[in-house]
Amino acid sequence: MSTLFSSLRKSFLVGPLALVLLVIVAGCSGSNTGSSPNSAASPSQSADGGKPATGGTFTYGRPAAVNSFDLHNQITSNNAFAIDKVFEPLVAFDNKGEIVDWLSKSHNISKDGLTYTFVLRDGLKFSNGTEVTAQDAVFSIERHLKVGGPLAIAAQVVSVKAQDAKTLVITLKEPYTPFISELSNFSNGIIPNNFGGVSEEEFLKKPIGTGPFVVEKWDPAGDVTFTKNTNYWQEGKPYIDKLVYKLIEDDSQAINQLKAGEVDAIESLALQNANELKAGTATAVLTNGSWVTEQLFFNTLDQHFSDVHVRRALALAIDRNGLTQALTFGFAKPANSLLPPAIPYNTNDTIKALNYDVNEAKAELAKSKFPSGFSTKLLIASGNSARAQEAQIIQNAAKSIGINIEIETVELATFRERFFKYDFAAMLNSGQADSPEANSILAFQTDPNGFSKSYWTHYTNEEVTKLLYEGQKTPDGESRGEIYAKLQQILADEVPYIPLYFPDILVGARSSVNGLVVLPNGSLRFEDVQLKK
Amino acid sequence: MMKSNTEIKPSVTLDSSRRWLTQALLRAALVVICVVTAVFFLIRIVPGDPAKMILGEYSTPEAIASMHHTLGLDLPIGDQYLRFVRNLVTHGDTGASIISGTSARELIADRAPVTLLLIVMASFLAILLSLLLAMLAATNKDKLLDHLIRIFPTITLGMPVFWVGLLLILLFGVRLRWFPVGGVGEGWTGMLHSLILPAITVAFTQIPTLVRSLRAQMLEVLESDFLVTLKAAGIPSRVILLRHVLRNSALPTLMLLGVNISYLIGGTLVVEQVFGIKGIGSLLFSSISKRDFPVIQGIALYCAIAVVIISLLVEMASWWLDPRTKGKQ
Amino acid sequence: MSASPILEVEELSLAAGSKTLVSGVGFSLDRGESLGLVGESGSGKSLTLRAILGLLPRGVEQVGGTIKSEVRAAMIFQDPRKSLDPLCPVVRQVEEVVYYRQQVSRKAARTIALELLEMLGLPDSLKQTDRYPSQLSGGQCQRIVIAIALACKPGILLCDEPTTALDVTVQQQILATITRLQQELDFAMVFVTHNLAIAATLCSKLCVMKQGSIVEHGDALSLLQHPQHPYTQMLIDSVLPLPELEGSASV
Amino acid sequence: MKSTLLDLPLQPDDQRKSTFQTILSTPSLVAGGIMLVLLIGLAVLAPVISPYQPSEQNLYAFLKPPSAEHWLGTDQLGRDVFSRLIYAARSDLKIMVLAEIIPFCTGVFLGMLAGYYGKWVDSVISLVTDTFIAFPFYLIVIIVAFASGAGQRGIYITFILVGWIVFARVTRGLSASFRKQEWIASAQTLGLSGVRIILRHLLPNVLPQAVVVLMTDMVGLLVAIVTLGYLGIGIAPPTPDWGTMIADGQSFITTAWWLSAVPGFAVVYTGIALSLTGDGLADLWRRK
Repeated sequence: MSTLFSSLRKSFLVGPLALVLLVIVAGCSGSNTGSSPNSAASPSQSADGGKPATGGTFTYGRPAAVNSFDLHNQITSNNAFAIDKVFEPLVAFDNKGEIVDWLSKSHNISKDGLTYTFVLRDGLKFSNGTEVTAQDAVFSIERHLKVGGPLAIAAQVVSVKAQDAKTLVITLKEPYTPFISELSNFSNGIIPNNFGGVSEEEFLKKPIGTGPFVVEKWDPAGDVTFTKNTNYWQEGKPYIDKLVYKLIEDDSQAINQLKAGEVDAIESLALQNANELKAGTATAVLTNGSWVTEQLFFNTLDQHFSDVHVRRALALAIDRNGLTQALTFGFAKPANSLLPPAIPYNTNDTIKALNYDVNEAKAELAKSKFPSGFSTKLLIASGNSARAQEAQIIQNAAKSIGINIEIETVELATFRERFFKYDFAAMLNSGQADSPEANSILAFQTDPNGFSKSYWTHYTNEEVTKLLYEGQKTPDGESRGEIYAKLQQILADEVPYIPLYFPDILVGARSSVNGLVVLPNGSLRFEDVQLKK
Repeated sequence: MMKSNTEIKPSVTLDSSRRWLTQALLRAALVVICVVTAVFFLIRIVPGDPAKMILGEYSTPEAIASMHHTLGLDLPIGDQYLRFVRNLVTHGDTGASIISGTSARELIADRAPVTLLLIVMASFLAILLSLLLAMLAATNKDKLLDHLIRIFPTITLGMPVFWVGLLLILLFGVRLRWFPVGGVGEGWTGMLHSLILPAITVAFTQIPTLVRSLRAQMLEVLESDFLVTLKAAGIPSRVILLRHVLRNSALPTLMLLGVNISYLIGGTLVVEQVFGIKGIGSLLFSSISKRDFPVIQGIALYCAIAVVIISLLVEMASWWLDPRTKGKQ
Repeated sequence: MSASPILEVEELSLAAGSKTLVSGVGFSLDRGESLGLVGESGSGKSLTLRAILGLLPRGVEQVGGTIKSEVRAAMIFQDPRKSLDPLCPVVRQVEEVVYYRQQVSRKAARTIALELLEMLGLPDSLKQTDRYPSQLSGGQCQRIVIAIALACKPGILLCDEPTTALDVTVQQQILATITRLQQELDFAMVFVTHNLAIAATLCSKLCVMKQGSIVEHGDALSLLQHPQHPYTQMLIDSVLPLPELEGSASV
Repeated sequence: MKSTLLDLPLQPDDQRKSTFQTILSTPSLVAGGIMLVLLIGLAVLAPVISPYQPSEQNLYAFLKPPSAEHWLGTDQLGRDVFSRLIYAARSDLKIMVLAEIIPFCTGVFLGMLAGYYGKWVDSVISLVTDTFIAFPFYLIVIIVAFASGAGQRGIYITFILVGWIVFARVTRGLSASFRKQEWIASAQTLGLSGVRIILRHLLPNVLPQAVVVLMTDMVGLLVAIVTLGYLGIGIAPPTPDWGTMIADGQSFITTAWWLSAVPGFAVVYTGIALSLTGDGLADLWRRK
């Protein structure tokens, strides 16, 4: 239960910000090291070997309404986590963040990293019963290329061709390693050729895809009701008949409704409420390692925070271990590097970060233009009590080295407008990857030419930019790792943002729910869900 | 033989009642004019430049100038006022939302039904519960029940309304599951069902004051001479209580509620937040944090005018219902 | 008339907490008879009436003695305006009492109520438009109160200073009405007043009360002519010139 | 309010003693007074009593249950709840009292003016009163508090704007009824000026009632301060405040209920103390 303002919650971690990850081309299939998701609390198949329990309606409480199913134009989690129930990509990531074949039976990436070949599964059908062909995939990817959108395909695609009814070939101009990961995103789901013969507008109102669920009733400002796709390619699944996305804007409301059994699971579970649900006999908490990094961002255009010594001093003054412990109740890891441990090439264990040392912090501040401290403001969004607490810890830490921070709390919408306009000195926010790819976060947070302008910090460093582009072209392997290690070290030294911790994905559910799969981007897979009667 | 009594002189003439009504209406109109003026100046009383508040500290002077223009702040103050009043009179509006461009009136009209329903339910519950409690206390004067009911306002006076709401949610929503813990249900029954807890919460803020004065009122009625007349005449006490005591106490309750309606509306705005109800309250909070001044002004204006009208109606109703006021004229 | 008295009060004692308000009051009343209870304010007259009525004010209790009564009692109060529900039209109030007391239909109750009002000389216009107490004069209100009392078909009428709050001319009219009604309906009456003159004109028997006890009682005429108690003498002295005037005027 | 009592018109010594006895025989006043003295004592002596600094964090000892070391446990940032509670009493009560001073004075004065002079003075003041009272209290509080930036300034501004109305209403009614009484008329015939009559004669007579209202009004103000804190637009952190303490503790209502329950009770306690004192004072003056 956080404060009253109803809007901010996990969607913030998962969606709007992390949002925009520029997708570019090249690569081979990922060598997903280092991802170590905690296993979910109860996503096991029915253990008794008997027939799985089927039927029933699953109600999922979510903080924001689904207002569009246009997979190529959407990015925020409120839509993404509904789109991925209806449309599915050729390859997908599993709950460990590993890329696996999904609609494709198999895929192959040529040695030069320029040709991608996918073979579709046999007997694959859309929810209306039509066979899925390679031509549908061609249409889907071409529309994405044409539309662009917030998750535009960044790889330089030369051609997309259907070699035969089941085989799709994509050719790139130059290698782009993150490509295969980015194809696993919801925005690369497969839709029927020519929207199945209806107009685009009509199609997006009644979308047809290969996903486990079909939209039955949809209020763009309220709830969505899905029914199960009887033509789903995973035999016998989904087990439930209906899935309802229920709009519950307020955190505490959501928790109360879960406790009261009015919903079966909730998407927005604040860290501080997790243990309460875990302790309850009727409720459980499902977790997974996330692709999210909670950070303190500086506006490098600000008179104080343009000084690297000020930023370093503050980083040294903050006890990240203590902060993580006090705020996250064991549902997070303290952060050293920008990349979360669930993302390949993270250097969280090896990086030399600025660790808590007040004396050193004071010494660092003494080197700056403001040796005797100053007063500034910290911008946070209302409605997220963990952030409010976090802000107080930072306020206290800053005070210990002579920096006076006034906490400015504004509503989520205002918060976003403010930082989009660089109208902040420092702010608390999080960055997130959309696919299991280092480039996903790094491009968003370090590219001064990208639309996010290094996550609105306006941080510009030529070497960082160079390393970023190099990493995109380098095939997976040690040399790519070295590039990203170097990049992360520069960021840790110059601190345009201080990574604070990596929060787990938390989903609150009724104990009666079985088979819920939590993905590291915060979405859920419902096809294995069974409701105990 | 006794002399026959002279005819009854009607103590209230059509003339005096018309005079009273004109006075009351005139007064209400004057207050409304003052309210409009106050709302107009609201944007100016608040420290700081509204344009700067909307655009942020890092905004350019050009942007601020253009925002001044949008808000009409570049005009002389007299013209601004005229413009404000003209817009209000012709469109019943305080301008378009700075954020969405929709007219403030429409935004408010969208959200008003739920809030109105909540206010009506809360008023109804407040009257019902306080009458009940006051009656129990007054008929059991100086007994344990009376003491308990009398302590109740003392304790609850210091209870913040959000706190009461939270307790009620925990008890009736989460534990007992009698009512939904928040939001607004579908259909009429769902809506009413989901608004019961919030209505009780709002009513709760009114009950202490109401019970306190109602109990005194009822004791006065219970100890009045006419009650002895009725009892002596052998009218069943049930009839006395329901028909005479209740009616005589209901009128002052209604008047008190009329005086308190302003507090009741204010409480409703806060309670809406606690229960996640998308009414005027949540519109107010979101408009405020977006510095959407036309909408804020609209909410303030409509709430205030509603208070003036309700007070007037209550005044008229009690004047109409209470023959004593007519006798005094 | 009847062999036994219709009201017998014996050794009545009333107290509020530890404070004795009325002690050892006793008298009896036959059918059609009138008794005057006279005394200064606070002497316990009204409380005695309330005790007979069975409606003691809150906090006052009967601590001794008995009240035996075979007939219904009804009461008329000091302040007629306060004795009526201000929010209930007067005819309705009379009608209500008739309805509950005489167990007749609503329609019959209304007819009876209107007859009563006519009997009491209230204006005919009430039949068309009902009025609230605040719209009537004090005397008119008192007539309504009497109507309510009569609607109970009382064997005894208890009058608690029914004229004190009224103008002198109206006082006369009300007293005349009560006298006339008593003759017509033949009820017994206990008349409480501080005015010995009024008591003497209305009642055949008198009791003089002081500080909660009866200090002297007896036949009205003999008591006036041969007062035994100095207090009675004092009361007589204070109104002496009046009896003749009143007497000649009323009979 | 103790001092107000003693400032009342002079009385001989033995009568003053009886005043003291009357106070003792008014149980609600005694109870309320003791509760208030305790509360104010804690608030004033907070720096002496509190075992810790209210904003001193210990990120490794958070959400500890009550113990000998931390009497009411620690909050999410490892701050001592007891210390915060009494420091919050200090800040909340200080604002409550300070925010009432100006409205009380202006309200009582304007009310007396309106009641004493009647006519157009009364009409103008009543019109202003009616205008302000038309705006729901929380609406104005929230708007002004938000617009003037979170913190104490908003509370002061709001209360200066609307707080005086209650007092003006009460004193206006009282003054109007006194005006018709003979002693005022006789003072007027003696040629005393209006202001003199108001201050010398009217004021001592309306003050008791106004003080009774002040007690109840302070409860309302405290609740408003706490509500603003809860909404996140009241007293800004790190200054402790009961409202923000309730809001912060709300997440742990099932695991560490005392976090939000204790400051909640503090508010209710203060409310009871003030309204008991108000009731008691009203009783006392009624009996005189």
